[in-house]
Amino acid sequence: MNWGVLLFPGSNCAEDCFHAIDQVLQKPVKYLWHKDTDLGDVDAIIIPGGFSYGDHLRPGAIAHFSPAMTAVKEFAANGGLVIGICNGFQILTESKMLPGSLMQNRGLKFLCQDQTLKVDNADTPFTSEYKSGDTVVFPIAHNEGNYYAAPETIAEMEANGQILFRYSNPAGLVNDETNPNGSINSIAGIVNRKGNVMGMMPHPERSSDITLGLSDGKGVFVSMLKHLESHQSRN
Amino acid sequence: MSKMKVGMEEKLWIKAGLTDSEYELLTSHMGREPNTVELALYAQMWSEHCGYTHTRPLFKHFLTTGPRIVQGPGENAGIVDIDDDEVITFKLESHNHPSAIAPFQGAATGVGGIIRDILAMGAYPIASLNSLHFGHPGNEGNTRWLISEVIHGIGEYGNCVGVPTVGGEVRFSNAYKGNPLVNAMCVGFMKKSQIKKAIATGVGNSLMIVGNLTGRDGMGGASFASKDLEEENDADRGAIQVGDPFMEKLLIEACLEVFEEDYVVGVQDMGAAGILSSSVETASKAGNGVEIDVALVPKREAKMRPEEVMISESQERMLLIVKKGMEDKVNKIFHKWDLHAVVIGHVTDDGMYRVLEDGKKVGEVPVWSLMDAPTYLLEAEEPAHLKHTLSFRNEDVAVPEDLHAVLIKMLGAPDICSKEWVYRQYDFRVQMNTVVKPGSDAAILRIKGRDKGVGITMDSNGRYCYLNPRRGAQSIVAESARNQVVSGAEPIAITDGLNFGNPEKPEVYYQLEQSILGISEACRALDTPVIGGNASLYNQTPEFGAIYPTPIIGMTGLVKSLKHVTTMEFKQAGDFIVLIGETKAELGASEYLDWIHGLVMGDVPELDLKLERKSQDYILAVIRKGLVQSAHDLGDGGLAVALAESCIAGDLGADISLDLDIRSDALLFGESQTRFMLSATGKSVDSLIQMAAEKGIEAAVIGRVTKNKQIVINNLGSNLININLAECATAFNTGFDKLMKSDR
Amino acid sequence: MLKAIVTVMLKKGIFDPQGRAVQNGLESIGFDKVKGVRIGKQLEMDLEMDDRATAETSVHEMCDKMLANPVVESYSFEIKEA
Amino acid sequence: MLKAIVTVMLKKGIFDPQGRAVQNGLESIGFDKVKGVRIGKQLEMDLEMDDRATAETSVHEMCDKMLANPVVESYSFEIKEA
Ligand SMILES: Nc1ncnc2c1ncn2[C@@H]1O[C@H](COP(=O)(O)OP(=O)(O)O)[C@@H](O)[C@H]1O
Ligand SMILES: [Mg+2]
Repeated sequence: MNWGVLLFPGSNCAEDCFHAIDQVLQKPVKYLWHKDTDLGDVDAIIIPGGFSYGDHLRPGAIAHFSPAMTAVKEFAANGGLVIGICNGFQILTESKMLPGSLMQNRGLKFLCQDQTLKVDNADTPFTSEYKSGDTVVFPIAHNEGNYYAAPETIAEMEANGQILFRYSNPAGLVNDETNPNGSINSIAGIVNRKGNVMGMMPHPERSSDITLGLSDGKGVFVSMLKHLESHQSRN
Repeated sequence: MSKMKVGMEEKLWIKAGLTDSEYELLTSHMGREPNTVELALYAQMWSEHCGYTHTRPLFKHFLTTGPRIVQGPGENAGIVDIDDDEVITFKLESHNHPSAIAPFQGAATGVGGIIRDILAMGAYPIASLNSLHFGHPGNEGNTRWLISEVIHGIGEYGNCVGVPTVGGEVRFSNAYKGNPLVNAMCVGFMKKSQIKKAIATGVGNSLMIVGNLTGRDGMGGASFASKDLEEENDADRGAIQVGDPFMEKLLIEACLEVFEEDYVVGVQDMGAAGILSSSVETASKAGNGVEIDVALVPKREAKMRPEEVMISESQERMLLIVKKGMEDKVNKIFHKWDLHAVVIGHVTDDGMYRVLEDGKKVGEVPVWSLMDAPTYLLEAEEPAHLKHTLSFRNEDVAVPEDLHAVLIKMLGAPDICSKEWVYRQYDFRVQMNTVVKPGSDAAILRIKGRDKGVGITMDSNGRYCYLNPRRGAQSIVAESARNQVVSGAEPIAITDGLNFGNPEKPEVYYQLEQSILGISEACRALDTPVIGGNASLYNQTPEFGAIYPTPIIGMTGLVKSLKHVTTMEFKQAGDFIVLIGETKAELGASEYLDWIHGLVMGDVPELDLKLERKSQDYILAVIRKGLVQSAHDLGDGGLAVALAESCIAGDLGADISLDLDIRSDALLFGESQTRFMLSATGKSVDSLIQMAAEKGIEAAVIGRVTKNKQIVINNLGSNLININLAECATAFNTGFDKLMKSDR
Repeated sequence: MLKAIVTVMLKKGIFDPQGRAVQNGLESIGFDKVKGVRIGKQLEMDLEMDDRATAETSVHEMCDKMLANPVVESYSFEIKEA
Repeated sequence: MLKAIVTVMLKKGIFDPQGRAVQNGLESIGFDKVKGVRIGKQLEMDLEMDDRATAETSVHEMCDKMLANPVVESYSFEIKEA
């Protein structure tokens, strides 16, 4: 089970994602370079957070043209698991691998805090370790996390169970007050129609190493791992 | 430009910021009159900012060595040993003047600049902190704008470059109204074998410039920072530097990749006076000369004059001294990161600093002479205000009727209230090492792969130093160390930021000298040598006068096992609350006098450095023994505020009974030094008290943690405080918000 | 040499919190006749091209590909002599 | 009702890292004739005013007081019929 963490100029959570796989999950992981056209032998790809290309213009706007992203699209088209975290999510929406867009937080400020999320759909390769309705704590740290998509798109995603996480309070309540950034329907994480490309603003990797006091996020990577393992054993 | 013509008749060196006697000295060094380029070199290198002309003679007081000190002052940053052949390096730097003029960019470039100092040591930057001082915003949109821009600038730079901003302080006083203080600190980590030096050895080796293009930004910033902040002047405005954290991130990655190979003999960041000071310093250390051709420097603007290229303060640039023949290899690595690495000159054996333009010599002076800035021992005179302020007696103010209201007001005071408004804008978790996040006494970072960590703090107290510079400065060092020990860290060393007014005024020089003496004394007592620092003088405006004397202490400590990490919040109902140290009737210099009575008066509380050391050793010992559930030092706002903070953070109440014959405001809010508040389970509390007795330290069980959310304080059988936790929490948590909201 | 001035704005109907904040700020200092503030980006660029038609096609393409995100933004531009 | 369109740009000579990053980005996808990219803000606002001269004075004042930071930015604007 090989994991790849895609490195762009300005990615600054690549090492954190690497750490989550290498040290916490203890699985083989390597870096993928944005200029590469061939990603080699990987089973899952993490597009990490950070400020690719300085977040200039719009977060993800420049990064998604990288040669490696063409390869990532191909990998996803063949059913590979891709997760974009924070800036990675922004890159995935910019590259149209996920619907919608991430706008500036409605409070107009960068927001770093430990955030409670409610798991909305636990029946996906990214969330199977949770139960729907669970609340988990993942840190958020972003300036552009305000998810927007056209109403038709949102309706469709809701109907398809494509919303995986919503911002909530510790009791699992989801409303405007528990919404830190103004995202439509408090959306914190989504998956594509096919179910193999996921994007989320909160950082599961930062919530994986218990030394730092948080570990709910490990479930995302374990879910992916189990999916890959069962997938492999079926083949 | 008509000014320039007049200037031709005037003395050019005066315009450049040099005195007549300095000019005389430099002509004697050179054996002739300098040309414009040469004059510019001296003007920059002999400014306070680069040459430490007023502060250098005072540095001799500092203790700079110790068993853990690998590198003291003299390099880009000091280095301390944290065992296992691992070291951390840290330094702080001020960016006051730039931040006053363009707060967002000024603060941002301050963060970027200090990160490059750390990078130049060969280290990976693992944490940033900042110490901010502002005037009270009151109803003023301007100050609010300034505050929010500075914080935004710090956040944006740190967040983008991927270095967590894990701590610092924000303090308010109208002494900073015209002249805010923005000091940034950075900490780096590396293996001992990775240490780099700022040295230009090896005749024939190449000087390579890496990173950003050179433009006219920050023209003359070094001498600019050494001037009073007078009414805005358009020439100074041209001095705004713009930060590019994205470039800095690439620079970090590329430099560290280059450092892994054996290509580089020396590294220096480009800060004040850019190419000039970085190359002079490296050459001087090696006893060599250098030759630089300004035509080779990649520029953003056409037609820059040679001296402009030499002193430009364009950000995100570094100077590498590269072994002859390795230039292409270095460039290849930079190229991978879409950066350039360009040879702009080389190391020579003649000890001269030679500037060429397209191969033609445009300036040449001895390297040593540029480094030999004259120093000044100035006249010191005790500030006149001390007579008045020291005359304060506790009886001058009445004990307030409503102590409940006072506590609420104290918890919402700008200096005391929660700074979450600020650090919510900082990514304090990136890099995944943050064990204790902002909001506690010290930030704690783990060292990956090891059971150990480092504690980092930044502290100051301008009011204390204004009222008693020597003891005030001692107290700040002591407080920093208290913040370390209560967090489970053993204090190792400090870096100091000397923010003062114009030292040519005898009263300011007195404050400077006394503060340095105070720092030195406390550092010796606590075994925390000074391994680096920064001076920012001339912090005054015609309208508001000089700032409070504000030495800022950045301290690091070693957490020997992560099991020792301790935080301030109460952990469980039923635990015993123990007060360590003696509470005296001391109101002088307190936050309480200032915020409640509007008085900046009195003397700084007594401080016995021997007792301080003993008490801190005790705290660390009981924490390491696992006897302690929570630990907090008593600082601004004294006992009542510290208690409330531990309750709010733990969402638990407390029931306290004291028997001290002290007026109740001094009891609750006085700032007697060397005090700590611990909580411990019933199993440990006896050992805690017994160990204190053995060491001769005052310790008393003063109450219990309770689950009913009420803070109760009784003294001598009568009730002083009985207050709902939620009310305290609201005051504490909304204080900053209120400050930042206009009353309109 | 031509010059392109590109304006990228949030689409009508999408809430612009920054515009709102600026409007409130203006109002708080007495400019209460200002309404509906919206904030976007303006990009100025030099084009090493001489033919306007080519320049227009090229700028259109840049906007579609990179400068604007059609999910939330609309753009317009102007080509001038440099 | 009038409409003001205000453009705020970094002053000439002040480094614009964003502009440079976008220029590099454009170049990397083949737009190599684009140079000197600079990025600023555009503000659109409705003015409940009818007199152009008053509007102009008012917008000038807004820019000086809030919309632009004269240390690093310059501004220009246009008043139109809404
Ligand atoms: N207040 C101070 N106390 C101790 N050392 C200082 C102080 N100020 C400056 N230094 C030391 O002097 C040297 C030069 O300082 P500075 O010019 O600020 O360095 P840089 O050029 O890297 O910014 C550094 O080693 C610094 O640590
Ligand atoms: Mg340095």
